[in-house]
Amino acid sequence: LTGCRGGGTTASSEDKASGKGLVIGWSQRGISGSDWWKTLVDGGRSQASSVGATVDVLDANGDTVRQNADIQTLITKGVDVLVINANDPIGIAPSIAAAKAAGIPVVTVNSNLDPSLVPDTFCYVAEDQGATGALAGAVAAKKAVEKFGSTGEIKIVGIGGFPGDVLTDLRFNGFMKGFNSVVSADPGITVNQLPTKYGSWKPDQALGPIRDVATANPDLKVVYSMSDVMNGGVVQGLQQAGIYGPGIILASYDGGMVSVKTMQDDPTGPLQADASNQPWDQGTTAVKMALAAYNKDQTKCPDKTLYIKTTVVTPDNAASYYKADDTYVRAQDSQ
Amino acid sequence: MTNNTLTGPPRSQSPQAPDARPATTALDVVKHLLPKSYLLLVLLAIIIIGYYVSPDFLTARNAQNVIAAASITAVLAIGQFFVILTGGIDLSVGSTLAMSTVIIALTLQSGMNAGLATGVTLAACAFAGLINGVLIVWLRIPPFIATLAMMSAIKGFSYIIQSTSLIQITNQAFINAFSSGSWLWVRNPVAIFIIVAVIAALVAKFSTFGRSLYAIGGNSEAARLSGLPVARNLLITYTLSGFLAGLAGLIAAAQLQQGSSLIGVGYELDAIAAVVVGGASLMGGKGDPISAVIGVFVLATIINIMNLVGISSEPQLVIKGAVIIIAVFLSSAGGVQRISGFFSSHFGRSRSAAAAQ
Amino acid sequence: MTNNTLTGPPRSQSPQAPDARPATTALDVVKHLLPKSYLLLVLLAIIIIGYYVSPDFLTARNAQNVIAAASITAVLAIGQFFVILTGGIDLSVGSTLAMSTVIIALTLQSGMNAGLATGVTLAACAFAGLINGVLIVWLRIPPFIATLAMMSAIKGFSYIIQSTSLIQITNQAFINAFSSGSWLWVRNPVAIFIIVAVIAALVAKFSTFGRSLYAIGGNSEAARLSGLPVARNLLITYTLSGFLAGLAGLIAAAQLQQGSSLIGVGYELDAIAAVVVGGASLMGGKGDPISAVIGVFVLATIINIMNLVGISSEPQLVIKGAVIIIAVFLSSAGGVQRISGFFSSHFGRSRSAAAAQ
Amino acid sequence: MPDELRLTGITKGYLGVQALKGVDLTVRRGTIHALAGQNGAGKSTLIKIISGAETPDGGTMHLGGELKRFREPIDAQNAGIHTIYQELSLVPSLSVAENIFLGQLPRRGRTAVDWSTMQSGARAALDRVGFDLDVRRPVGSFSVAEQQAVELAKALHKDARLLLLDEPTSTLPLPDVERLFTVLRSVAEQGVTLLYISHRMDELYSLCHEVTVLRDGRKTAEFDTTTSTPSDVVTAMVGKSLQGSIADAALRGERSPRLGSGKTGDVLMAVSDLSEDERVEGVSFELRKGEVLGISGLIGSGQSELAGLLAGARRKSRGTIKLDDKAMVFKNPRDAIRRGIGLLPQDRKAEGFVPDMGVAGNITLASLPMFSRFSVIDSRAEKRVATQMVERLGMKVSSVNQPMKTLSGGTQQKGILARWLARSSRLLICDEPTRGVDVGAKEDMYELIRDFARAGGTVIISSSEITEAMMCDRVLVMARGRVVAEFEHDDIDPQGHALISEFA
Ligand SMILES: Nc1ncnc2c1ncn2[C@@H]1O[C@H](COP(=O)(O)OP(=O)(O)OP(=O)(O)O)[C@@H](O)[C@H]1O
Ligand SMILES: Nc1ncnc2c1ncn2[C@@H]1O[C@H](COP(=O)(O)OP(=O)(O)OP(=O)(O)O)[C@@H](O)[C@H]1O
Ligand SMILES: [Mg+2]
Ligand SMILES: [Mg+2]
Repeated sequence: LTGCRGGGTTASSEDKASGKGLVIGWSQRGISGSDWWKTLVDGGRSQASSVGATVDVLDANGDTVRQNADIQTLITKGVDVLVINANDPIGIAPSIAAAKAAGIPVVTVNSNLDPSLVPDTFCYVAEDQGATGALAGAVAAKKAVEKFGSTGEIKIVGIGGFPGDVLTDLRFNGFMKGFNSVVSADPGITVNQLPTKYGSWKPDQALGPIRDVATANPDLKVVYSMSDVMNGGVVQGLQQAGIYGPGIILASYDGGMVSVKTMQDDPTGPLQADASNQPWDQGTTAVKMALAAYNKDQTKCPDKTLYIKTTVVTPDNAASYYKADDTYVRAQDSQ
Repeated sequence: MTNNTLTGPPRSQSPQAPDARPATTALDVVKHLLPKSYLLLVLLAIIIIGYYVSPDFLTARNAQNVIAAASITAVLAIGQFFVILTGGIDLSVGSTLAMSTVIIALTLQSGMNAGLATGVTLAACAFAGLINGVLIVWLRIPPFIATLAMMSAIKGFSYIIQSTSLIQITNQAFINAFSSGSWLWVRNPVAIFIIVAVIAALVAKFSTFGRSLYAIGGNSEAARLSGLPVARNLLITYTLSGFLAGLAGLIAAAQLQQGSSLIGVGYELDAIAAVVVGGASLMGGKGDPISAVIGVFVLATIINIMNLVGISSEPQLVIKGAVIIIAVFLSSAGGVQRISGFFSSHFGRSRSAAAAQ
Repeated sequence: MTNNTLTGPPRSQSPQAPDARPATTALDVVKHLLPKSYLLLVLLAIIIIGYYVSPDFLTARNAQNVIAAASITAVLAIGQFFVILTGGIDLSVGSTLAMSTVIIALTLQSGMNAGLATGVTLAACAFAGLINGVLIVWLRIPPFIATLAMMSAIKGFSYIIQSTSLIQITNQAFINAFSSGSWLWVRNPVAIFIIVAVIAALVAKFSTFGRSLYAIGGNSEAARLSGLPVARNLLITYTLSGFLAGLAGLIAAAQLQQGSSLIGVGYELDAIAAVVVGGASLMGGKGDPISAVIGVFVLATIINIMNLVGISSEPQLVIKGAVIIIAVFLSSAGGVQRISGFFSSHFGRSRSAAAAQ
Repeated sequence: MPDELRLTGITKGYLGVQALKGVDLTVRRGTIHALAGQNGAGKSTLIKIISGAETPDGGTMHLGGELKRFREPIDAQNAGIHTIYQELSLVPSLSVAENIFLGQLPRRGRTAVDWSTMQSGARAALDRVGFDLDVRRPVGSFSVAEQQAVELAKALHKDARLLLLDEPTSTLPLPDVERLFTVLRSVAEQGVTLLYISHRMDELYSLCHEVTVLRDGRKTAEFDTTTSTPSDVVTAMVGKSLQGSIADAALRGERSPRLGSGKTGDVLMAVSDLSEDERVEGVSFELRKGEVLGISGLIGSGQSELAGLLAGARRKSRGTIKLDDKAMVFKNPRDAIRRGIGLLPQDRKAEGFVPDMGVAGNITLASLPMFSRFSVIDSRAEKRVATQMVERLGMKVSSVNQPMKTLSGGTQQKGILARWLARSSRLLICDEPTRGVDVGAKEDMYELIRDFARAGGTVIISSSEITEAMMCDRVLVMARGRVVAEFEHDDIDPQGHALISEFA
């Protein structure tokens, strides 16, 4: 994947206003090994090529210090617009300031920035993590009530990335909000929320903690994996603890096609909900916003935040979302 | 000048008759393979603590799970043991493990049969290990740096060949062979690591290759001057470490039913810590593979207990650090002797002081 | 046998007349501090390549950015250099750096003034380093294992004190001092690392402490028998490494305007690689801090160039591994001599073969 | 004269070894006092205790009448005790000047090293021991002999009241030994007390006033050198009379018996124009089967390098080695070992044995294929052969599994010899075979070499000891990397002047 070299000297600004020859600098917090991020970037690239723009992607590999250097590099290369998938909300403050000083508009995607930095950006494109989590939570709660009845205790454990990581907090709190909003209708149900486990967003790291928490809590009812990436380890952990099966409800986040397929093939299996955050759509939208930013057309993103529409995939609707060639669920209308 | 042919001097040494009893009955073999007892005592103490603090700990299921999960690290640690025995270190095994999962997933996906795919994967991982060896032996890059660079390069390579993130493994023959199947009531991954451990122990103790590794780690110049093929054996050792990392990767891939470059991060450090907890010296020439495996179980059991009693993951990191320190202090840093020495000298001194009054 | 009272034959040694000129004019100081030239040549070669492959590379902005970004690793590498000089290693600096960002963020959040908060943070990090030293000197845990355990423990501790997700830093005085401010056209982080590097170079070359570290790394038993305070100096060295990791953490915290335990993963390996690329030996007793800093820039510049020309991150990992191997081969593994030796012997042989015809 | 040093009841145990079992020692001020004893008698341990490098388990030490307890070497140095340890304690990468002042580098201000003071001080210190080296060069770039001189300068430049010297001459060329003795005598005349260890009886009797003998961690005798003979000392060391033995004859100044006798007409090895960069230059000779060939020369003259080249341990830059009339290229020791060549390296500890491995393992190290089938070691055969070797060579071991590092120097040396006997080597290359080996073990080594030659083996002895060279059938004398002379055994005068005059 070679990006495009050089600044926007080849195209006239009229061309660029339509997207032709526009150079978009894209700073990713990570790509290697993640389909999600790859799909995000691919969405961006595809949208860009459809309007004649190019995307120059740098990968910070999960290191904010390096991401700052990357953004500086993109500014040095003279890109027309920046799309930033920030590694953390405030760490890239110096880069936002540098972009502002260089007169380069900034679109952020997938991960939000601190409110203090938002005024210096054009638009934030993402799913609403809380709301998306809530979608999964609500479905999981419904299925739980169906399965376990409207009385008794429901033990829930969530597994996220790292202690003190924003994403984990947003996705988990959203999930619990959705979950509680459903079960609150049944006063006979008490929700017992176990301390959150962390799997570094990796399948192998998720296995041990889930296995052990399930061993110590054989009456576990709902497991919420905050990323599809960890599901391999989560499933294996539950299997090893001997509680994987009809007695458990598994909810997940991301909308990965593997999970969709699982629900389609085994509609009564543990996996009952997967909140989809549509990386492809986030990527295409980000590039659309980048073009708008170049044209200083704030009407395209009036609130500086554009939440893409997200959905939750369940065994009931899995068939309609399943596309063998995709890796993540896309918005139905964009297909 | 004539030769002064004097009678030889009476030998000043009176050789104590060395024990000539043959040392190779089956019982002796087993005795030889068993590690120094107190590391086992440490493990036993941990198990007893686990029994008291968590009712779920000493259940058959949990024990099986801990052993099965530890089998990955144990296989890695055995490879690492041989490397450390020569005085080297292999930081690339975590990346090699990840590469192994990716290669097996890709080859299975392409429709290759499980046996062939396994062979291809192990060969590729052994080859990565061989590159480590070549860098160390021929380019004379220090092992730490050579394998650190390879850690990065192998990771990059497996990202490249992976191309998408998660490649599912659906081949049941493979999953059965390396994860879910069992053999005489022993789960396959456990059987694999037991076989590897026993072979390793026999190789270390009774083979010329193992003997020469002890010599290379103990004094590589003496080994060279004694005509041992130092370069060749180092190449074999790093190749073996890559091979075993590949084998560990197969177990991991079968367990997670996927190939992914994301896994295996930091496993090399766990393996190294286990080997040193098992009494080996990072300077080389000391230790045995069975102790390294016990080292793996010491660390794995403690984390399992902490998870079972619900200690949250932040203090777990602190406790893990402390356990490594204590275990290494007691094993390779000679802490047992020093503590007993301290007490006896303290006790002795106070006794003599009392006597002086 | 009789006493060999023989007249001494003329000595076989032909002493080279020692230069009696005192070596401490200002120019000599500078000359002493400059590293062996060819590492600089490697850097220069990389810069020239960069110039040709990317028009953006040799711009003032890019140069400034590379230097500012490298300043964190450079400060870490200087601390790591001293540890490696003694023959040790410090794997805990990445975690210490993260802890530093958390502590400074917490203290500033609590309303402490920037100066005091800085002092508290650095003291805490130095204390973490001191614990490393105590484990190594008093408990005789090998440095690799002691700092590996501390890497885990410090990480756990900083998760615990962080308690929430990241903590924002808004104190402008602090951000100014460690990141955005500048001093005589030099950005503050750059100024900090230059000052640290110069002091380190002076200490290594001209102070009794620095020389004693060379002695400890070169032959620690000889150092002890010569009456050097080996234990004390090792304690100081690990404390210093912790302190400098804390300082690097302050720069990182000011740059990222936050405290977070997630920062700094793997930085220790970058620092170690840079130190060895800079010609130091992991066996100790060799190298100098300025070369370690140049090692940092060799690696940072290559990554910058790869980014500028748009190489994607997967092959970058492979290239990074290859660059480390090549750089270490050329610097500490004596590759320059071996290559030139190979060519001269080859050339010599072919010449003599020609002459024989 | 008053007592300068008085030790009473010193004990010291290591893991499994009681090195000192209650030693009393009194040294009078201004005298040169010798410590003698077999390998492993505890001499070095005693020195380490006096110098603060080890703490005793029991006993007391008085210096100048005052009770002292040292915890670290620096405490002893502050009390005026300076030491030359048996193992070189220099830092190879640091300059000569820094090594001489290590521990108390002269300062300018609070922390800065005062280089000019240090360098001139170092030159003065070297001058005192009669050397003139570039004090700014790293110590590691000098020869072993020059390094030993630096070690001497390091101990002698300080104002000492007590000097401890543990085998300082074992790696020093003869002329330098004489120069050292002159310095030591003048130091003693200035009132400094010296405690001196050597395995060379002639040195003890030419330098020292009194000799204390240790055996198995105990003091067994004390002699005045004016009223005793080396035989008395050795008898006390060994614990029985040597009357009529080779060692006794050697001590009485008789020439040691010739080592070789089986010399035949067949040429085993023919070397021509052998060179290695500047270290060995154009060496040519023929070696006959059964011959014992000496390569003599001062330390640093290149004999060790030549030995290494012949054994494949080093790479030649030029020349040919023919074995049984076939040209050989030894890329590594393995190639040479395959052809039946075995090397006893000069630095036993660094190159000779694997310290943590047992005696049996060290003995079979070069012949593992013979003790294994399909790569599986036949422990029984290994143990049997090791036991035979231990008995045949008279090695003092508790079991064949005893770690090699716990053995005395002489026993270690025999173990390495046993390695080549087990390998059935036909050419044994011995580099300083008796360096640091006690009198009894030394004669044992000669006897073993003699046996080897008698049984048809061929031997090359590379040595800087005149007496050793004089025992060979033929001696090549080396200087500055070249062979400068060649002597037949019978052409050498009893004192070896013929050899020494060629050393320059
Ligand atoms: N650090 C140690 N650990 C274990 N044993 C030791 C140690 N140092 C010495 N010993 C043992 O103590 C005994 C006395 O050793 P020491 O070095 O004092 O003998 P020595 O008289 O100096 O011998 P040599 O003439 O060979 O130098 C020996 O048996 C030796 O193996
Ligand atoms: N590795 C080396 N690098 C540079 N110079 C060396 C090296 N080894 C030996 N020399 C030089 O070669 C010469 C011969 O040294 P060396 O001490 O090895 O001789 P030797 O005959 O083995 O004497 P000895 O009997 O010390 O042990 C010395 O001048 C020494 O400085
Ligand atoms: Mg001794
Ligand atoms: Mg020699």
